[in-house]
Amino acid sequence: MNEGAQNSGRLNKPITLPIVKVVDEAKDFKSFYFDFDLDAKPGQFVTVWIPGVNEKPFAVSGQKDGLFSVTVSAVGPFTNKMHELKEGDKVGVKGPYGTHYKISGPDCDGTGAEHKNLVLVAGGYGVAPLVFLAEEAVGKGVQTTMIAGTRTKELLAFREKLESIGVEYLAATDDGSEGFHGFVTDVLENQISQGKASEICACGPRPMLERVGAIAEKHNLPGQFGLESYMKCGFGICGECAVDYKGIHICKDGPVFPLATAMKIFRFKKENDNFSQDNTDDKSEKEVF
Amino acid sequence: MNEGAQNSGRLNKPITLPIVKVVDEAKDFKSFYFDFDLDAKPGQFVTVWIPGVNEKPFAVSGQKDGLFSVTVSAVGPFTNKMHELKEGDKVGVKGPYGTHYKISGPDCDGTGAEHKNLVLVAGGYGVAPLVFLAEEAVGKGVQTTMIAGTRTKELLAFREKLESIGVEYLAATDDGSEGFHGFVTDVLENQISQGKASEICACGPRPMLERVGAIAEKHNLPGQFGLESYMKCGFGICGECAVDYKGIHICKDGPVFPLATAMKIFRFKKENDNFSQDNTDDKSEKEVF
Amino acid sequence: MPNLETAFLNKTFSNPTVLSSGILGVYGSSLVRVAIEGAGAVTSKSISLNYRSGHPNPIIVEFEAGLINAVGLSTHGIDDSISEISYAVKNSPSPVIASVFADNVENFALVSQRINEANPDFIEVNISCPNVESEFGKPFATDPKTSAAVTSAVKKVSKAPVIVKLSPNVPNIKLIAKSVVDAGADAICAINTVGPGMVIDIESAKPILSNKVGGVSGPAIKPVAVRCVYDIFSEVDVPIIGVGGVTNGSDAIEMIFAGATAVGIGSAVHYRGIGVFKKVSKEIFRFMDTHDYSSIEEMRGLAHE
Amino acid sequence: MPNLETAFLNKTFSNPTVLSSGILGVYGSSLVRVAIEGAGAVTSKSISLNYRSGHPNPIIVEFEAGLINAVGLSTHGIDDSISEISYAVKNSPSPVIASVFADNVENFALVSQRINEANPDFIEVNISCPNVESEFGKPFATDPKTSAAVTSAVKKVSKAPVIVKLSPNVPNIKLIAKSVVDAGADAICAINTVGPGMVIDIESAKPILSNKVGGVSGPAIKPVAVRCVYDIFSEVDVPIIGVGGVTNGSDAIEMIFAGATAVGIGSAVHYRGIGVFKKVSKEIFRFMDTHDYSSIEEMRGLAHE
Ligand SMILES: Cc1cc2nc3c(=O)[nH]c(=O)nc-3n(C[C@H](O)[C@H](O)[C@H](O)COP(=O)(O)OP(=O)(O)OC[C@H]3O[C@@H](n4cnc5c(N)ncnc54)[C@H](O)[C@@H]3O)c2cc1C
Ligand SMILES: Cc1cc2nc3c(=O)[nH]c(=O)nc-3n(C[C@H](O)[C@H](O)[C@H](O)COP(=O)(O)OP(=O)(O)OC[C@H]3O[C@@H](n4cnc5c(N)ncnc54)[C@H](O)[C@@H]3O)c2cc1C
Ligand SMILES: Cc1cc2nc3c(=O)[nH]c(=O)nc-3n(C[C@H](O)[C@H](O)[C@H](O)COP(=O)(O)O)c2cc1C
Ligand SMILES: Cc1cc2nc3c(=O)[nH]c(=O)nc-3n(C[C@H](O)[C@H](O)[C@H](O)COP(=O)(O)O)c2cc1C
Ligand code: FES
Ligand code: FES
Repeated sequence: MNEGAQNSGRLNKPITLPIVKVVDEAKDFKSFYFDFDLDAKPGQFVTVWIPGVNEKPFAVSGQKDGLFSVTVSAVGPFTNKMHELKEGDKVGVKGPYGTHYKISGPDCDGTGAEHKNLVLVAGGYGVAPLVFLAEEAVGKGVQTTMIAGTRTKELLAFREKLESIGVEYLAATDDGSEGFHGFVTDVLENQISQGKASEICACGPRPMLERVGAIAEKHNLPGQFGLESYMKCGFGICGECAVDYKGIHICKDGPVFPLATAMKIFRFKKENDNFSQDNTDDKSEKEVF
Repeated sequence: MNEGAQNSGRLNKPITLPIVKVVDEAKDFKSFYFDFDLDAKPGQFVTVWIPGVNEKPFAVSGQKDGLFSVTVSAVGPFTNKMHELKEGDKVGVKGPYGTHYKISGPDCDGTGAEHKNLVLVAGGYGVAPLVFLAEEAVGKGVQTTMIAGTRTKELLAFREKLESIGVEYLAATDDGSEGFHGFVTDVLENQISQGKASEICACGPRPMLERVGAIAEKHNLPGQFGLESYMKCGFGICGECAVDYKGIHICKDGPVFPLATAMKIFRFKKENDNFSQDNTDDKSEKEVF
Repeated sequence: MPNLETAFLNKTFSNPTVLSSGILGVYGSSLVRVAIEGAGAVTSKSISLNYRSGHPNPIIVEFEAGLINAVGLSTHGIDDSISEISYAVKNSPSPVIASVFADNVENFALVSQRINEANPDFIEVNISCPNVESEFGKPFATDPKTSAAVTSAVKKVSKAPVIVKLSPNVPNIKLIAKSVVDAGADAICAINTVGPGMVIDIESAKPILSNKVGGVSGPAIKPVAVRCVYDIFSEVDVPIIGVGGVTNGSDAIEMIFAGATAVGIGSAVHYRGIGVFKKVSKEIFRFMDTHDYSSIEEMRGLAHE
Repeated sequence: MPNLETAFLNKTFSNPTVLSSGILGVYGSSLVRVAIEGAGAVTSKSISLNYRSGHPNPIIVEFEAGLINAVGLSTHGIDDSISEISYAVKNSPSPVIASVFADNVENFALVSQRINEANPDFIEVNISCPNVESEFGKPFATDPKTSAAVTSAVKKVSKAPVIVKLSPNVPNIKLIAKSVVDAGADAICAINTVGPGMVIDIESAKPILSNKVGGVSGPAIKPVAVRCVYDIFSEVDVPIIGVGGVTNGSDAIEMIFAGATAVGIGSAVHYRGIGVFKKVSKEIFRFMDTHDYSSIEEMRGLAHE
């Protein structure tokens, strides 16, 4: 849990940006591109404000040549409204916010061992930040596999883009309409058993993340997990996004956590917990001056 | 008239400083030293705040080795109160404010002609900024003469200090108790007639400045004049220190003005003036976009 | 090409910026200078019948987000003031607004009557000085009835159109706006300073202002000013001079979108110098140019749609 | 060696910093974290009887000099809130203040009664939310009578000492302070947010907050907060939690000199992170050390001398 850092110079006030491109990635799943030098890292998010409607968080799904994108699944009032927007329409953007996935090149420590096989596990729109991450990983020469799961074929996205940059793309659908018939976790276990996984980065629905986490723990693999939570302010002040017994705030302490922290969050049952019995390493002592 | 510049980073809020040294310079005339790196230029002023009493402007009279000083003549409630202060007492200081005397070394333009004979003309406590200026001028290798006038001998100050750094010191007293029996203007005329004046910097009571200005004009000598005015804010916002038909504010456009501007200010008779007839060179035209 | 001209009652300002009362407006010569330097209109420091010395120094202190002042309505008295305003009216290229204040309704009428002699383009009635209490025991601008009483008294005698300057320090500024417009106000100026506030020097453990407290101005108060202008615009149908924390073109646009016809600038003279009027005008012009607005009129009140 | 311990009614805070209501205080776990990170006491977000969804986003926007929020008093309802407060009370190393609010006097009593179940160290009565009107048609805190009525209703049922939180948006805060103390308030917290204010996005010409207006906090309001604390200290004789724009040790000292017993911190969590409590405590300590103050007590109210 990192101590909330000082906020950066930019005001937490939306910057209005026109949408410069809209791309259909899959059924009810669209990317919106903005002409703005965002300086985000994979896993970080922005908030998108549609005046008169609402403001919601979305992962940055790509950043290149002075453009950045978010990729939005239409699931409710706000995201449906977003899907109605066209090139030239303007929205307010704040961010980038939050922690990010940290990867380094394969030879960064001289051993050649790190990130030999980076496996990205995506559920639903969780693929968005992982596409951005895949591009960064490939750029650093890391061999990367994307395991993407959705209910059905039409919801799968980014296969072409990922394959074109050399990412191995493995799909899993609930109905078997494409790729593996079953869960991403089955594909993951298979990769691991073939020795083709040295680290896992995952993003998707909570139940999927919990199962992926359990697998990573079992095989003693390092992992980084992108979590979600209901958010209001998005920058660490309102307290709405706290998730666990330690008062971790997803918007600022997250959304990306290392495996160990993520597992603690998953296992947290507030009712049965007694904070004073906690003895994890990051417990600060109250200092009296 | 320079367009009001943007204000510097420091807040216009007094910084509390202890007095580190008090020096008697003459009768009812004391220097107060502060341990603070002020970065003032000769002619600029600070405001001194005594909590519960008042806040008043004073020229910086010296700045060296991380100390600066103001030299205060006891003339009324505030300055009398200041004279009661001892080493260790604290006052609030704001500044430095305003314009300053501009001098350059004798050979700065390669002709050796500039400031060959700088003559400083001081009346009363007007000597304060000129002592600071003398130190700077001497440091730049300019041959410098101080003509200091007061009512009587006991009011003369800084002779030793100035002579020790090589400044020629000429006193003039109303009662003839020391130096020339008469006005500084007589001494000045004498210097000029001897060819020992290439530029005049003056500070003192308004009538003295007016006469010095007339002499400078007559002999076509460049001059810089330190003016005073009743001040409230001290940094160009309240409008109390405006002196002339152009809305010049002494605190920000001054207190140091070139001869030509000073003479305009001296000659200004508001009742008889009609702005629309003014055609000085620095009149801006109203622009419409 | 965007046009910055701003119709304000019976006059046209060359641009929407207005020098606010109490900033550099003590002498006619300063008012003229500010007009020449680009203000669309200039307002004098508030004038009263009698000489008032104001508070001892310090009368202004800066804090992280603005200024606090308790100049204490120092004025030179009505005769001097008339000659200063006359000088400004004769020489200023922009309209001149004479600001007046008094300690009771009758004196408001008297000072307004006298100021006619100077022929100002407008009279601005300062009922909102945070440090002056009315004969009824609270600042005029906090009560709809006293606000209305002052307004109609001034309206009765003034030859110039009457602008009433409101305080933000009231539970419901709409009520006050309505009461002064019903009483005859031709326009509203909003807002005067917020608070009051206090700054304590932690070295001496003393309030810095000699008056201890003073009105807050500058960037700190901009959101309150914008909200007040928005509220007033939604309530009454007279032109508004929006004042409070305007420092750059964006701030001015915010005010205009909230409903301001013209935009007052005070503290920003400190932040950006006396050239701030020209600078803000240029910034407004540039915004209009890139956003396809052709007139100030067209932008007014857009945030209400 | 300076001692930062601060006696506040029947408790002793390890240092004078207090997490203000509405900042990170929705869940018990956050309150505990802030206490561990160094706050001398922590205050929950204001709790009401029934679930309230609050306003849609954006609910907070930053401007040059502070924050504006209209969270809209979203709460999870009394049962959930009781369990969160209980968790905090059990696990927090620092005293826990439960903040409550309601839409009428009776409900203030009911929510206060229920919150007893969680055993908070103090109850803070938020009568000053700028966006909630009382049954009498204006915010409770703007009227001495309603303020008193709420105070005595809560005082009657609360097992914990009662802190009443006041609004700065009143003509005379001394009146309100006196009325709540006469009605039994054990302490006062001042101030809640200033305004309200509005920020307009000039690209879309729309107010940014979904609620259009929101309360102003942060550096912008510090002078108003200091003045309010100064006024209250001069009027009544109960401990004061001074809140508003405190970002560093100097600000905290200013509050204490004005008369605060403890110092609330809200928006500065944004500017300096959750470690702000420890940082401000260290800065206070350093000031005391270099200025020969040995206790907070000794510094309180010094600006009044
Ligand atoms: C850090 C983060 C990154 C995200 N990245 C993406 C992304 O890249 N692409 C994408 O399509 N979606 C993303 N989301 C989720 C997205 O914010 C929600 O889908 C959106 O808010 C739904 O709004 P709605 O009005 O359309 O639907 P609603 O009817 O409001 O909600 C639909 C679902 O979204 C959840 N939800 C609603 N509001 C929020 C909120 N403020 N924060 C989190 N969840 C919420 C609800 O619990 C519900 O399950 C992300 C969320 C977070 C917290
Ligand atoms: C730019 C500037 C630099 C100055 N430098 C010095 C200096 O180096 N040494 C020094 O002894 N004095 C200096 N003064 C003058 C000094 O500010 C006044 O002597 C002082 O304010 C008098 O205050 P008092 O209460 O003691 O007397 P008062 O009774 O207030 O006044 C005595 C005389 O000083 C004049 N005066 C009063 N207040 C002010 C004011 N705010 N500004 C200007 N004049 C005022 C009065 O008109 C009167 O003639 C300077 C003034 C200015 C404007
Ligand atoms: C130093 C100073 C003096 C002021 N004097 C007056 C005054 O005499 N009459 C008045 O109506 N307003 C006065 N005001 C208020 C301003 O006109 C303006 O309403 C306020 O400062 C907000 O605008 P700003 O944020 O642009 O400064 C004064 C403000 C300052 C800073
Ligand atoms: C996001 C936010 C939410 C707030 N919610 C509450 C609340 O629920 N109850 C309350 O009494 N005050 C609330 N406040 C007011 C603060 O407790 C505090 O009084 C105010 O912000 C001034 O302090 P600051 O400048 O340190 O932020 C809230 C403030 C903010 C910024
Ligand atoms: S969303 Fe407000 S603290 Fe995280
Ligand atoms: S003293 Fe205020 S403008 Fe010069």
